[in-house]
Parts: sequence; C-alpha cells; structure tokens
Amino acid sequence: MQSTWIHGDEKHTTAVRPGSDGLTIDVGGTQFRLERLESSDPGEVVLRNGDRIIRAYFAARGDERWLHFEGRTYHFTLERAGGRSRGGEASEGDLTSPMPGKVIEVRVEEGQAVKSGQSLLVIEAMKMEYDIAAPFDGTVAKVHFAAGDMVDAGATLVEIQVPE
Amino acid sequence: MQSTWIHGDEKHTTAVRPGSDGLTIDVGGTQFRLERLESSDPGEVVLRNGDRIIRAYFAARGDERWLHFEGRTYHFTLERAGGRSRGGEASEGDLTSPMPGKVIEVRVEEGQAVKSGQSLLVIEAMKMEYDIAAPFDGTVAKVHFAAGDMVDAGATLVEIQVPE
Amino acid sequence: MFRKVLIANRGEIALRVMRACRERGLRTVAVYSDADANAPHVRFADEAVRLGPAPPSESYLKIDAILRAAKDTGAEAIHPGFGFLSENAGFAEAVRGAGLIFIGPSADVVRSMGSKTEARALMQRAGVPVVPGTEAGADDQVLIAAAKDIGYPLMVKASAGGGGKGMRIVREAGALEAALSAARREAKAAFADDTIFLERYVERPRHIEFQVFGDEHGNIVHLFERECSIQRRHQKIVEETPSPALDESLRQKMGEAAVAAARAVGYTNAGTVELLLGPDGDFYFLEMNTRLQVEHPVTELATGIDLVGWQLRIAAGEPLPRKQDELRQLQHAIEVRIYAEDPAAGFLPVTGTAEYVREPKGPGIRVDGALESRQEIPIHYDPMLAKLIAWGADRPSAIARMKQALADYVVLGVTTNIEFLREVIAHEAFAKGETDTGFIDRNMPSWKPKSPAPTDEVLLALAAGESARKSERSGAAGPDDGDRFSPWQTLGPWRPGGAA
Amino acid sequence: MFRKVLIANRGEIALRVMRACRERGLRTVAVYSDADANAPHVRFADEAVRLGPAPPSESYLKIDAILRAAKDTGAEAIHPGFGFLSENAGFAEAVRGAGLIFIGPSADVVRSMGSKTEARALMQRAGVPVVPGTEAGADDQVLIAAAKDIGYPLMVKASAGGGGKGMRIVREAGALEAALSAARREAKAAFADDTIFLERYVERPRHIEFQVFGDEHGNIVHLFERECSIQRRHQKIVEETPSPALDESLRQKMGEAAVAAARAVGYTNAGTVELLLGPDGDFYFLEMNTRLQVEHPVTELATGIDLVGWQLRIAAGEPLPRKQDELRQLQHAIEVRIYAEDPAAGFLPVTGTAEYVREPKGPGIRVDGALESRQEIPIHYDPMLAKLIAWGADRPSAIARMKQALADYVVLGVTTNIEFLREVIAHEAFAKGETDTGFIDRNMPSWKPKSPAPTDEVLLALAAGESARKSERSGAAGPDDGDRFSPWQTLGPWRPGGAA
Repeated sequence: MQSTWIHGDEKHTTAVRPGSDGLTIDVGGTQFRLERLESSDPGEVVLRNGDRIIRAYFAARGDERWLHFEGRTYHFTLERAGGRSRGGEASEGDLTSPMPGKVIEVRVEEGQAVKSGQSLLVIEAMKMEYDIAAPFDGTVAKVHFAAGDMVDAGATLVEIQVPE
Repeated sequence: MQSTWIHGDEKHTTAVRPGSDGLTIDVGGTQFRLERLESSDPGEVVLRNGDRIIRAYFAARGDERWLHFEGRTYHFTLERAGGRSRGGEASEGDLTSPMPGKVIEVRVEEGQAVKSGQSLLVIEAMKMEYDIAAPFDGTVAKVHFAAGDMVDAGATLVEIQVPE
Repeated sequence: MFRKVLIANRGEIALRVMRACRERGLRTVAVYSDADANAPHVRFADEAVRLGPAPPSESYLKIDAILRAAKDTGAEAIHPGFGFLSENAGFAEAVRGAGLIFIGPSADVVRSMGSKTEARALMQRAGVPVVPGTEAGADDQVLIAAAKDIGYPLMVKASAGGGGKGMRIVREAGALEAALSAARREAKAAFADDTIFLERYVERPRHIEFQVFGDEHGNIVHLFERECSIQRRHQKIVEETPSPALDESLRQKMGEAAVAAARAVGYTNAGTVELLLGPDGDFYFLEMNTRLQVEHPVTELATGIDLVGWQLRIAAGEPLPRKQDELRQLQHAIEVRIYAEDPAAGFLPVTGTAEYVREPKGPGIRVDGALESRQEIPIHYDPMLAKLIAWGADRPSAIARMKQALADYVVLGVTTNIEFLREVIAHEAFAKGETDTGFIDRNMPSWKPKSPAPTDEVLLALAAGESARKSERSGAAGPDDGDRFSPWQTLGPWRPGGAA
Repeated sequence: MFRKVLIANRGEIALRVMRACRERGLRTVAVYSDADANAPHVRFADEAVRLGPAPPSESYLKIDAILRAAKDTGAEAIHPGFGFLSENAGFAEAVRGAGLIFIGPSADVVRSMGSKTEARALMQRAGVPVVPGTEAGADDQVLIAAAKDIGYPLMVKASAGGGGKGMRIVREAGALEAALSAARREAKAAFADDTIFLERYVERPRHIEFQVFGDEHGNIVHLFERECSIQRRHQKIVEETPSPALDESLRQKMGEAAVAAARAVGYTNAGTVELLLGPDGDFYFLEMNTRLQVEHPVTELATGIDLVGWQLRIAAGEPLPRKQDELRQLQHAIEVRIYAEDPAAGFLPVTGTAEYVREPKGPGIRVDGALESRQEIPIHYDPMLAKLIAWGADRPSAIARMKQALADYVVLGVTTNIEFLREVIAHEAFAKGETDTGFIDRNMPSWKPKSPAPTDEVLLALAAGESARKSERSGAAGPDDGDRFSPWQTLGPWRPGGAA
C-alpha cells in the first residue's frame, strides 16, 4: 500500500508490504523490515526494528493524520490520487478565522494596503476580544464580513493580495 | 433480542427492543424504557433510567459474560437454544483442578469414603503445594490422576459419589 | 452529614467533587446541558438531570432549573465548583433559601468580594495593603484625571471582571482613552456591566495567592501559597507551591495578611486571597475568590490535605480538621492547564474533536481531566481540557516529572498548548524560578512550534498506523478473535495482550 | 551518571523502573521471554532484547543472555527489580564482572543475607535481636531434639526460602516429622536445596519491616516502617505505613536496629530489614531483603521520597540525598496486591485472560500495574496483576479512598482477590488496626464471595451490553462515523464523545 503524505510544504511517500511475520515498509527508497507489537490500546502503534522499539500514537480524520512520537505531534495530509486533498491548507493569500465568533469591528477596507502585523478586524469569542492581524504585507482584495456578523472557524475573513 | 442467562443455579431472561431514541428492555416481565449514553470506553455500559444513571462494565468470552456494577462482578452463562451451553459449571460430583500443575501425592483411593474438608490430593504449581480437599461428604468414585501427572486447569481430578 | 450532593458544574471539576463525595459514601447528582448529554460527569454520577440547551445562560446558569433538579432528586447540598454560578451571591442565597446546604461561603461574603471596589475598601479597613488606584463607577473624565496621580503604567479593570476579561495595561497617557472604551465594551459584553476602574501596574510582579479555610465556629487557617504568575492573556497556565519567590518570613507575613483578609469578612469554607508581590517584597491585595480554585490540586499534593473533603465537612458544620500549626508544606507540586488553543496564534481558543487522548500516568503524576478519545470540544464552555499535576520531594524532581508527563500527554485531532507548556517548564528561567507575570512575553515572544521534518521512525509509524487502519476498515479480524467480544476485535493484526 | 539502563525484569516493576529512568533522561532496555513478546514493559522501553522461551529458567534467569543483551545495546547499568535474579549474588557479581553497574548492594552482602542462618549469625553479633531457633543443615533427628528446647508452636523454614515457600507451623510434637518432610520437599523443588531449620513461632505477631538505604560513602538511613502483617499463605497482600502498632519510641528503637543491621554488613543501595513484632513490644530480626521491595510505593507516598530515583543516584556513586533527621512520615499510605487467584479456594492462583481491565483513578490513588484488557495471565510467572495504593492525610482517609478504589477496580474474565481485599479493608478489625499475621484466619475464615441475585439494574446493563455486542459483531457503524478511523467505530449506537 503506497501513500504520499503532505507535511508542511514537503511530501513524503511510504509503501507498506505486510508479510506473515511482520511487514516491510519503504520510506524514501529505504526498505525497513519491522515487527508489529500487539497493543490493547487501539491508538498505539508499536514497531520493533531490530532491538529498537518505536512507540507512537496515531489518529485520522478525513485526509488528516496525526502522529505522536517522543513528545512531539506531527500533522500530515494524505495526498489524493488527483493531487487535490480534502481539508488542505488555505492559500497563502487568505486570512481565515481561527475560531467561531462574532465580528466586533472591521478596521480595513478593500483596496487598502496593509503591513504585516497590522490589525485587520476584531473578533469576539468566549467573551474575549481577539485581534486579527495581517500575516504579511499586501493589499486587501476582499473583506468577507461586516461588524456584527457571526463567523465559523476556518471561514475566510479577508483576502490579501501579495505583491509579486 | 431475547436471551436467557444462567447465574449460579438461577435463570434470568431479558429481551431488548432497540428504538430510535433509546431502547426497551424486558426483565422478568417488567418493561424498562432506557436511554443509552455514549462512551469512549468500549467496555463501559451506561444507561439512563429516568434520572438514574446505571454505569456498568461488560465483557464476554464464548457463552460467558461478566458484568461489573457498583463494586461487584457478576458472572453469567448464556443459555443456548438446545439448553446446553459451552463453558458451563462442572456437575456437583466432580472435583476439578483449579489450576494447571503437577500432582505430588494422591491421598485417597477409589471406593474410599471421604468427609468434607478431607485432603484428597496435593498439587504443586508455581512452586507452592496446594491441598485439594473434598467439598462435601461422599465416596470416591474415580481418581483420574496419579502422583507425577501434569493436570490442566479444569481437569476432573476426582469423582465423588454423593450419598442420596 | 448530608447524604446526597448535587454538583452544579461540568467537566473535570464535577468529577473531582463527585470522587470526594463517593469516598464518603455520599450519593451524587449531575446536571447537564444538551451539549453534555453523554459527558463524563453525567456518566460518573448516580443521578443526572438535564438543565437545558448548550448555552450556559440556558443551562448551567439557570438557578431555578438547578434548584428543581435538587428538589426532584432529594439532594441536600449543592457544590458549585468554579466558574458558572460559583461566585453568584444570588445563587448561594437561593440555595439556602430553598432549605439546602450551599457548599461555600455566605451570600454576603460572595457579594462583597464579588465587587472589586467593595472588597478593596473592606481590605483597607482590615489593614491589608491594596494597590493604589481609583474607586469604580467614575466616568472617563474622572478616570483620566485620576490617572495622573496613580502614574503609568496603570491598568484599566472591569469592576465585575475576572480572569483578565476587560483588563488593559496602559503605558502612556496617549493610549488611555482607547483602552477605556475597549475595556468598557468587553465588560459590558462579559458581565452586562461596564463599570471600570484604574490601578497602579506593578512591573514584573508575581501573582501569589493563599488558600484559606474558615469554619462556622470562627476558626480560620491558611494552607500556604500558590504562585500563579505564569499567565497568557491574563489567565494562569502554570501554578506551583511552594513559590520559589517566598522565604519563611515573607510567607508568614503574607499568610497572616490572608487570614486577616478572611477574618475581616467572617469567611467560611474554602477561599483564596490573591496577592500581587513586587520585586521589592511589597505585596498588595488583588481580590478574593470565594470558591474552590482551579489550581487547588497543587495545595492538596503539597500539604496532603483533601481540600474538597474539607469543603464537605465544613459545609456539614464540622470544625476545621487542623489548626494552623498542624499544617505544613511537605512536598513541591506544579500544575499546568491543558487548553484547546493555539499558542502560535495568540493563544486563540480552538474547537474540534479530540480523536485520540492518552493521559500520562505514574508516580508523582495526577491528571484531573474529563477529556476522552472522540470527544468534541464544545464551543460554549471554557476551553480547558484537563489539568496535569506533577509533584516530588523538591522542585527539581517535580519539574523533571512534569517534563516527562507533558511529553507523554497525547491529544490528537485538536490543537493544544501541550508543546508550549513543555517549553515553559523546560526553560532555564523557569528552572531558576524567575516566574513573574512577564515570563511568557519576555522568554517566549511570538512562539511557534518547532515542526521538524518527520524522521524515518515517524514515517514508519505513520505508514504502519495507516495500514492497520485500512485492514481495520476492511473488517479483517485476527485469527483467534473468534467468539470474543472486544472493541479491538476488528483491528486485524493488532491483537492485544501481554502474552502470546 | 550512566545513560542507559537495562531492566532485568518484567511487568509492573519493569515499568516502574523505566519511568524513573525516563524522568532522568536515561534510555531504557527491556528484556523479555517469548510469553512477553508484546508485554507492556517491552512496548514501553527504548530497546528490547529477547532472552528465550517462557520458563524463567530459560529467560529471566539466564544471566549470560542478560549480559549479552546489555553488551549488544550498550547499557551501562542493570536494575534487577525484585524476584528473578534480584537476590542472586552470582548475578550481581557477573554484572560487575562485565564492567557494568549493578543497581543494588554488593554480591557479598546479597550472598550473606541470602542465607537465613548466616544472616542470623551476623545479626546476633551486631546485637540485633533474633528469634530463638536452630542452625540450618541439621538432619531431622537433631531438629526433633532441638524442638524440645525451642518449644511449641514452632516453625519449620527453608534455609534458601522466602515468601513462605517451604514454611510450616507445627503446634505439637506429633506433627513435626510430617512437616519436616513436606518442607524439605517444597524447598528442594523451589530452590534445589532442602536445607531447613526451626525457630520459635511468635503468637499473633506483626510483620514490621524497615526500609533502609546506604550509599558508597558509608552513610545509612532508614525511611521508617511498613507493616505487612496481613498475609495469606505467608505472602503479603496488604501493606501500610505508618504501622498502627508503633509509637514514636518503639519506631525509633526498631529504626535504630534496622540501621545497625544494615551497618553490620556495610549495606549499599536499597534494602529492607524484616522484623517480627510480638504483642509485648519485643521484636526479632527475620531477614534482610537486598533489593527493592514490592511494597516500596507506600514508603514513597508516606515520605515523599522516590525510592527508585534514590537507587539510581546511589548506584551512580552519589551520596544519600537526605540525612536521617531530614526524613519524616508525612502521610498515611496503604497498598493492596491484586492477584489472579481464588480466595474462596485456598487462594489458588488462576490463569486465563483478563478480557477487560479498568483501573481506578483520582486523587490519592496510584496503580502500579502492567495489566491490560485482553491480556493473558502467563502461568510461568508470579500471579500478581497489579498493586493498588491509596494515601491520605491520615489512616481513615487512606482507608476510605482504598475502599472506593477497590470498588472501582474492574477486572473481567479472570478471578481475582479484589472483592476479598475490599472486605479486608472494610473490616472493623482493620479499622481498629488489629492487623497481626493471624488477621485473615481469625476474621475471614473460609471466606466466600457474596454472590447476591442480580438486581434489575444488573440485568438491564447485561442485556444492553449484549445487544451492543451483537450490533458490533454485525458490523453496523454509527451514522456519522463516516471517514473517521476509530477503534470504537464499529460499536454502532455506542458512539462516544462528551458533546452531541
């Protein structure tokens, strides 16, 4: 079973060939012969590679995968045949709402030039106000909400044109 | 779904009728309308009966069922259609080995009358000697093992005739 | 003692209170909103009563519904936990009015301490030092004038506020007006009350609070301090005791002030006196929390005292189990708060589903949590997922255990502050005890998670996990899984069990 | 300090030692038999090496294989845990001979304390009181003669014995010969050595042991007592500290005797001096265990000291972290041992599969275990499944917590002593502290589990569990389980999650 994984802006390909007494996994051209250890914890992935024990924790949702190993959590997205993958990142130019909430104030208008870190709008959620700032310099191409609007997590709030 | 359960020497019958928003369970002729609460613990059984919360833990093996409720563990055996059920209790007259081990000494012979509590044979397991005593008065009908024999857990060691 | 207790709360604190009740053979009644119909605190209780829809205003804040639930189930006492109605004087009054026991102080105490300005005045009369500042209720012009005397930096605070809501630091006169309006707007939204006031802002202060306890026989003791200086957005995320900043004499002075504060209002049951400690050793009364504190476990582990157990006994009219000189700090304990939030994006709360959760365990580790695998994080409530507490014979061993426990804490599917907390605890400034409220801004500005490229071992585990998932979804069962019921039965080659 | 530790053991103690290593950043190496290929201690380690087939003689007792594993993995130190090779002088010698650090005392100390008779002689010279009795090695005629002087009741004990193996109580001369032959037979089977001896049997005695620690700089301290009097088949099942039988002066006398015993043999690292305490307050040296004790957690919780952590530091040559006057009993702790055994059938060990396991949790509760759902109990090893420890500010609160924790401890599919232990802890004689070694024979003779007829609620849960099982086996998935990987996905209506 071959899969391609998107991690940040890198891609990694793995191929698994299960055998009777273990499995062979190909990572970036290198082959590993591994043994699986049974666990009563369904999220636990334990592999033996020679003497070395690899213990990790795994979860999936849609095309997203999470893997916890040695205190760090890695997030991957499974690349679909078409190359398009559900639940992928928003394109660099869009500013999405990190949380559901209510727009209190819009501080920019379309066509306006903004500097990185400049406050674009204020969202209220869980009784706190959150300042949504521009992640980079650019020009406001579109503002999708007005003060008073409710926004969902992940909703695109503002589109910013990045100067070429 | 109707089931008959053997608990000790009693029998209990339950019938379950799942509904859209809960389930109806018949216990000994009484009908209960219950709601199931979802749990991330696959062995946990939580029911709401009005305000009352019933939280129990459930496991099964073959025809055996275990249920833990309010600090007590109950053991049931599912009665099969034929009435016969796998893994049922041994008949009162047989004395089975409670554990795998080695017979060290046989202290009775066939035909001999024994009193409740009298030592019948000695089994060694885990480097300890265990005295197998008669659970009731009777006559030794058959001795299945001799000193030096290995015995499995549940193997019938001695058959004792109970005086009618 | 009463025999049945209703817990007017949810999540980990509801579980914590229920455990204390069960140890004493007391029956427990849970209340819940529609968002919590299957929540851990509901499944853990002996009885459970629905309050209403998810929003707190329609469920956990509905006094009449809670009293009806108590009446219907025959509960004799109500524990408010923290948050929600725990510091609502009207609730304490209504509970007692209904002939039930309120596990907390009197309504009058809750009311007077609920207003920062009244509390401040009370403390001044009791001789407890307070931070220079203005009375509340003045309009902006008056405040702007007063600001000149107080001097900068100063803080704008909401009179009814708490947990940083409606708080603003102002460093020069120019920024004052904008801050006043923002603070009033937040205060109105949060508390339907836009009364604000000003007070001096102490640079590099520490937040030191003292746990106090009073009984109905006039006895009052303190159970030493908790340092809660490490905060983000004015909310605590790391708490510990003993505080690395206190020596014995300062500890005694502050403890006496805390007891004096409690005595001044005739305090009963559990409370916390929050003090601001300056680098010079001067300290000021901040506020008094008239309830159990989120961070109470560190005091339990450091002193060996079961604080919730004491709450129950005192509410039943018993005298304090110990005198001041019978209380000691025995060990060092640290707590961190696990939040569903994104520390790399201004600590914004996040929602979503925790697909998989695994709590750390072992000697010196305690987890107070109500988070389970496959659990959705409801947007309606505080995004705190759990509290992780580590303790040991001394501060270094508590820190070592906390580091490892945070590395072992697995929450997949939703962003948390676990990795951030690990770096806080591992920071040398933390090891040195340099834990004033500026810790995070100074030591971890614009923090981002290191996201190293996955190693071969990470990719091997990912591939193996994915292939197990595939065989699971194709429903392949392991050879001898025959007639056994097991949730893991369909995991294919992943048959568990310690022995072959 | 060394950087990689091999743990020459299995089960919960291997996990316990690995946790202590990980807190200090030390890498861990597990060893395992074929029966443990997937065991928790293997999955928890950084590296794991197979020793051989299931029987201990072919795996956990194979010194050469263990040393090879250490060499292959580059481990610098070996922790023996308890049982297996932990009190094998040859092993301690071989480890050091291979240039590795043995985390325990010197081989000479292990050897001399390993022989009850040599230990007894040593202690007599050191002025530590011993029980009147015979030397070992005498033949039956000599023993029968000596029995007259010692008087009845007396005990027949195996020279190489321990844990009650080869022990017999004889109450009158007539029964002596039979007891001698049985004891020799058991001793030979257990230790390939049928040397036995006699000693006076103290009526209603208490088993009081003191935890001692020595470093390589000549310092020796004790960490107070553990009372382990409640035993079945001469094996401990309940341990606690402080002992309800000791007052300060007796505690000090016994502590000094324990330190004298350790000093007499130049003891290093962790050890335990077992003493027999009579109702009259007289006490006698029983034996010294030259290793970590199964019940070490109660001392950790009562004193706040991490005993395994101290073992590692002392093995690395560090001095004892604390002096005697810096050690105190801070809290009360009780441990019970959970066994796969049938208390209603002479506490016979049972084997089988633990289909479902759920450990209790909460404040004041610690579980040291390696038992998981779907785990087979291997017949080859000690049938102890886990240790449950409860602690609190005083004995009554520790007891209350233990009662509740035992009620919450779920092990389905295999018979355990959990219900029996619950009745022990709940017994009024236990509450009164009347815990001599006769406790069980006197208070719970021929105990049988109450097996009440199932209530309606039990049958409702049974029926609901069965119907969930059926829908699980028919593979019905919950509506919105669509694309989510989850072990619970096939549980049909049983979708988890705190929020709807």
